[in-house]
Amino acid sequence: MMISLGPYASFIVTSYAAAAIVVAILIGWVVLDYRNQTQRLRELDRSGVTRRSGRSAVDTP
Amino acid sequence: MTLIDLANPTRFLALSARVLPWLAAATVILLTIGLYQSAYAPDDYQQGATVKIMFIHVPNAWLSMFVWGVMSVASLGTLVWRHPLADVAAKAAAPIGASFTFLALLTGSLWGRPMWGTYWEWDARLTSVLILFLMYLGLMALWRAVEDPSRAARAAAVLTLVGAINLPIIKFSVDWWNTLHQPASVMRMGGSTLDKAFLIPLLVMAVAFTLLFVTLHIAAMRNEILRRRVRSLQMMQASRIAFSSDVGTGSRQENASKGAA
Amino acid sequence: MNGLKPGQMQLSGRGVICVRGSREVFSGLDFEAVSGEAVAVTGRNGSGKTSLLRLIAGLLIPAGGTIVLDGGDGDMTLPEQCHYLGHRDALKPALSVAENLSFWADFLGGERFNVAESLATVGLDHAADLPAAFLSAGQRRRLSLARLLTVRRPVWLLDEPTNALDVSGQDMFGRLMRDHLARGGMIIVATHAPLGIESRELRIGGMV
Amino acid sequence: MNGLKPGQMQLSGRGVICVRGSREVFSGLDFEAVSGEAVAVTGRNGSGKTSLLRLIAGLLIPAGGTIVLDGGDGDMTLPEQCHYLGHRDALKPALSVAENLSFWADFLGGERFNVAESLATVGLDHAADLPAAFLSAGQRRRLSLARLLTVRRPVWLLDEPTNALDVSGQDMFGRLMRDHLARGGMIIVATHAPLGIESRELRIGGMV
Amino acid sequence: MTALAALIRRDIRIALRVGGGALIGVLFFLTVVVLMPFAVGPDLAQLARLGPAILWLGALLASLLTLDRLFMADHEDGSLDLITMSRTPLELACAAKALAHWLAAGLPLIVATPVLGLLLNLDMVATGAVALTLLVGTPALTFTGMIGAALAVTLHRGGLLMAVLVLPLSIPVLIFGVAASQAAITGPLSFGAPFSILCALSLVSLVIGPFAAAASLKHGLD
Amino acid sequence: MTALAALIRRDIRIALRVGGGALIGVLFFLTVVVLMPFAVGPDLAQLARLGPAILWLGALLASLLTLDRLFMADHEDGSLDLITMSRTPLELACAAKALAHWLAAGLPLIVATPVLGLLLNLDMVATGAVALTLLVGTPALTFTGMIGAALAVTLHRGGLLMAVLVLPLSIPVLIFGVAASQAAITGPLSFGAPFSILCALSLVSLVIGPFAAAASLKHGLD
Ligand code: HEM
Ligand SMILES: Nc1ncnc2c1ncn2[C@@H]1O[C@H](COP(=O)(O)OP(=O)(O)OP(=O)(O)O)[C@@H](O)[C@H]1O
Ligand SMILES: Nc1ncnc2c1ncn2[C@@H]1O[C@H](COP(=O)(O)OP(=O)(O)OP(=O)(O)O)[C@@H](O)[C@H]1O
Ligand SMILES: [Mg+2]
Ligand SMILES: [Mg+2]
Repeated sequence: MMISLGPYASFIVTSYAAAAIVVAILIGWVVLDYRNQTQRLRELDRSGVTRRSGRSAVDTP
Repeated sequence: MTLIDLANPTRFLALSARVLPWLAAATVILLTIGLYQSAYAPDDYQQGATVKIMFIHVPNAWLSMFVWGVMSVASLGTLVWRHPLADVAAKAAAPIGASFTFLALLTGSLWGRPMWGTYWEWDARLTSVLILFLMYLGLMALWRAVEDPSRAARAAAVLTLVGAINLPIIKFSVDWWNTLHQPASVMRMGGSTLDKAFLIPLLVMAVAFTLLFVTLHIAAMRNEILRRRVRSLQMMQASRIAFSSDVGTGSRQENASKGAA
Repeated sequence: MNGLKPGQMQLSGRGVICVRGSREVFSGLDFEAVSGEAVAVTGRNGSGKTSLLRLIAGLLIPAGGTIVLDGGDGDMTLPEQCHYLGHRDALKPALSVAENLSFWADFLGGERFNVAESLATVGLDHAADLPAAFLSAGQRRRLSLARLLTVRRPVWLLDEPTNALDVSGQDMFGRLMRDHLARGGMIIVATHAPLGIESRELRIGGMV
Repeated sequence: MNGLKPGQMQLSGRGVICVRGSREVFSGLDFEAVSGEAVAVTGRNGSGKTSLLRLIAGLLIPAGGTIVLDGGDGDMTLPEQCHYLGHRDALKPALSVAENLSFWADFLGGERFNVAESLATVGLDHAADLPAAFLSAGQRRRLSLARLLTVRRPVWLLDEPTNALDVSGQDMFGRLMRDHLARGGMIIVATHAPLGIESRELRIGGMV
Repeated sequence: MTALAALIRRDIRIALRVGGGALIGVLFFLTVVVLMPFAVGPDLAQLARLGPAILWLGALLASLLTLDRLFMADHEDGSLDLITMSRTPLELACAAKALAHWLAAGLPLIVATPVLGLLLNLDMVATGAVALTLLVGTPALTFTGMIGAALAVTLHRGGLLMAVLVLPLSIPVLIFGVAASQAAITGPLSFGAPFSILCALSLVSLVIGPFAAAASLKHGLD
Repeated sequence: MTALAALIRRDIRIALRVGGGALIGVLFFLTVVVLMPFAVGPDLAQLARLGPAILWLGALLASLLTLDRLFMADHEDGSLDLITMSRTPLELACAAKALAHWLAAGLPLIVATPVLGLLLNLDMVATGAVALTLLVGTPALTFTGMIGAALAVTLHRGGLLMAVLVLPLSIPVLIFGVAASQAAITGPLSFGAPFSILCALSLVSLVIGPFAAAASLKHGLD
């Protein structure tokens, strides 16, 4: 069913849409950044740079 | 910093991997409920349907201040206790806080147009929020501009604490100066004056957004820890220093965990 | 107190770790120095000599370990009992030689300090009224040496102090150091050149 | 041409007068240097060694007298044929070691210049990617020595180049200078310390 | 005490010699004031209305332009190391430096205000009001700007980054400074309210500035 | 050519690292724009009228705040000695440095203008006009400012003195920049006339700036 938004529908829709977009960007940033960093860690690991403790650099799930 | 960063952040990584799915699930559920409730909330007799903007505007406005508060606590952690996770927390929070502040500003202006007849007015509440936004951006710029994270952390911490003075100004600006913006009706002395029909969805949305913040924050902290790990590995690679000599490792570990305690 | 004779002081570091720019410079460093003794810190370029002096002066914070001064003035922290002479001269080009020196004398708390006399000691009496901007490298160095005379402090931390000094300047500086040691002072000096005074060597071998 | 052999060069100053800050530093100074020769400029602090080097480099204008280079590249002025290594390092802290060096290589016109190799020569290969802000005093000095290798220039003007260098650094630098002289270069070096290469002394005794 | 007095004396002396003396400060102020009509148009009535704002902007600008070197020079020549090591608490030393800066750079501006007021077509009362607000408000600019100056040292950064970090902090000072002056000139609104807020801001910054600056310097040790 | 390219590349790199990148420039501009309404009062219509002036003042400010270090840093670390000695004519080297400065500090401002126009309530045409005048005019600010920067090195003075020297030179640029933008917005007056004067000013400064700066540096040898 449609919710009636009155004469200022565009303002309300824009607000909700903006919030959705910004939140989506935040989620995207967090996810991509995670991929990026784990990727770089794996590359460093492969090139033989490890932390002093001798463990693998990638010990995250 | 190398080891100090690795000592208890490692535990944090393990922990975050466990709690993140649950947090994300809870956020989605609450957000769904909140959105549903706000969709079917009645129109306000004065504001009509535009009152629906409130369910976005107010949680974001609250969070914009809350996040700065979180950052201030983290800054104390950096300066006073030199806690290794503190600057990670502060750095990770800034972009999220800036986003919420941006949303508060945007939805506020969108609400202002029908209500006050203008998108923007230079009054105390609006201005102090704008200053908050600028300070978020300034902090982010500072973090980006300085490569050495521990150096940036301490400077950012000082600045964050100084900026915290802005929080009471935002909160009480409506009381101190008579502004366009309406005074507090939910969080005020002597109980809320808001009708239940609006109050409940508002609170649900507020909790949902807070959960969203916590989720994003933990995820961003995890990324930040990984980024620092990458950096210190790259530094080692760059300087090709054999970090193999184990002299002093023991005391360093000890020191690190002491710092964490 | 640690079996020190009265008036005797001992500076000691235990397991000192130095981290700069997220790289470990040295770790587990032990050292000590007592009154009347000069310790020459030596090591390759980048081994951490300057860093060690700055750690003692409180200008860097150790990532681990402790540095303490026993037998000093209990009211004062270790840095407050040190004179630090670094690579940089702490001179203001716009002020005259005498103004520069008397500022430090006032700021560091040297009462009844005779500016003209100390300038004569370091061989700058003829230049007292010149702006410091007019000084040559060696003259600048001499002026900062004069700072060591403004107020008596037991510990001198000197970072390559003889750089830019000519032969007579090095002699003069040798005399200053010997006087200081004779009065029960203590000198920690990072250097690559022979010092001209008797000293114990502390070799550090941090990163290159 | 002054009876110089082909490929032979001669730098000569006649009656050079130097005035700084309206005070005369030295006057009537005569000197010369030929290819393959190192001239050590010595003198007390403030006698005008640095000033002399800067006069030759065209960074000061003589109040009298002439300085000419015979037998050099006729297309170029004297300063353009000099490498000048002063007290200051001409390094940008924000750039990495390699970036600093390759900037000077590009700017000074060194084609086919191998940055990594020169860094290895001066013992900084391990630090190539570090920001120059992270370097110790001696490492900075080594990096500026590497600048001498970017492009071949016949005249090296060095102002206390061994300051802050450790023993191995001084050896390395001695080798660099010997190579340069062997290839027909010329070195004018102001110094208080022994140089480690054979040199002719030019003593100046200007004002104190 | 002698230590702080010596620091203040030295800093003022350097400022007067290097900055070219108080005259340069006034000249700068004058230039800004002369510049503004070109930017905003030469309408006299409007100029008078904007007068206090222009004077305040000039003061803000002067502090931005000179403050970023407040600690940088001492850092670069190593003086800051010795100041940090000394018995004088760093907070007090910071406050002394800021005070010296204000005396050398801020005070001349205030003294010059009456002359500039003439140029901007302000009447006596208005000029007096602006001078008074500047007297009370410029210390706040200096003492908040000091935080940025200390950060500049810590971060090895200067220029625009500093301005970006400091400007938001000085916005409130500017608002109330201009508001108080405007109130004195046109206002049905009272002069007292914004003026007392301005005083409060100044007092707060007098306390917070030195502490924040000292904290930033201490934690930025390297 | 490689020498100049290397110089430009290096200076841009340093500016981006030390100044914190182009983003900081934009952020600074934003802060200035936010600041102005406080100073001149929040009247939206008046703001829109003052819009171009505010944007121009922001650009002027940004150039003042960053330019004084243009040669100072190179002077202090001795790079300037080597640049003076090199085969590259000093005039060209100066021009290259100014160009690098403009690319790193000026260009981002122009790119950001549209966003700021929104805040100042400017319409599309007005924003476009301001951006265009800034594009043409900011090089003039940089290249005249360069003269002041060179004098600052020669005189061992910075800060306000340099501002006092530079500001009068930049007044004409400011006048015609604002005039052209105003003309495009309100004007019965034509956009073309002031705009072409602005172009001429820029061209002149492109020629005069490097020569004056190089002359000042050469004569200031010490
Ligand atoms: C850009 C413009 C705006 C900004 C920056 C802004 C900012 C804020 C902030 C910071 C809060 C939280 C304050 C607190 O917890 O005390 C808030 C709350 C609120 N705002 Fe806005 N606002 C804006 C526009 C508006 C408009 C136009 C309206 C409606 C006419 C509005 C209605 C509200 C309401 C109802 C609250 C909740 C107050 C309470 O119950 O505590 N805001 N706003
Ligand atoms: N910038 C200057 N302005 C005015 N006078 C100067 C300047 N620099 C040096 N002088 C004066 O010129 C004289 C020579 O200085 P110069 O730096 O050439 O000496 P130097 O032989 O290199 O000394 P040092 O062994 O200390 O390096 C000194 O007496 C000094 O006071
Ligand atoms: N500000 C800094 N930030 C990060 N790392 C630094 C910094 N200063 C020095 N380092 C690093 O720390 C190490 C030790 O530097 P330090 O200056 O203590 O050496 P040093 O023994 O004094 O050398 P020198 O003989 O060249 O003076 C060096 O490898 C250097 O790369
Ligand atoms: Mg050293
Ligand atoms: Mg010299």
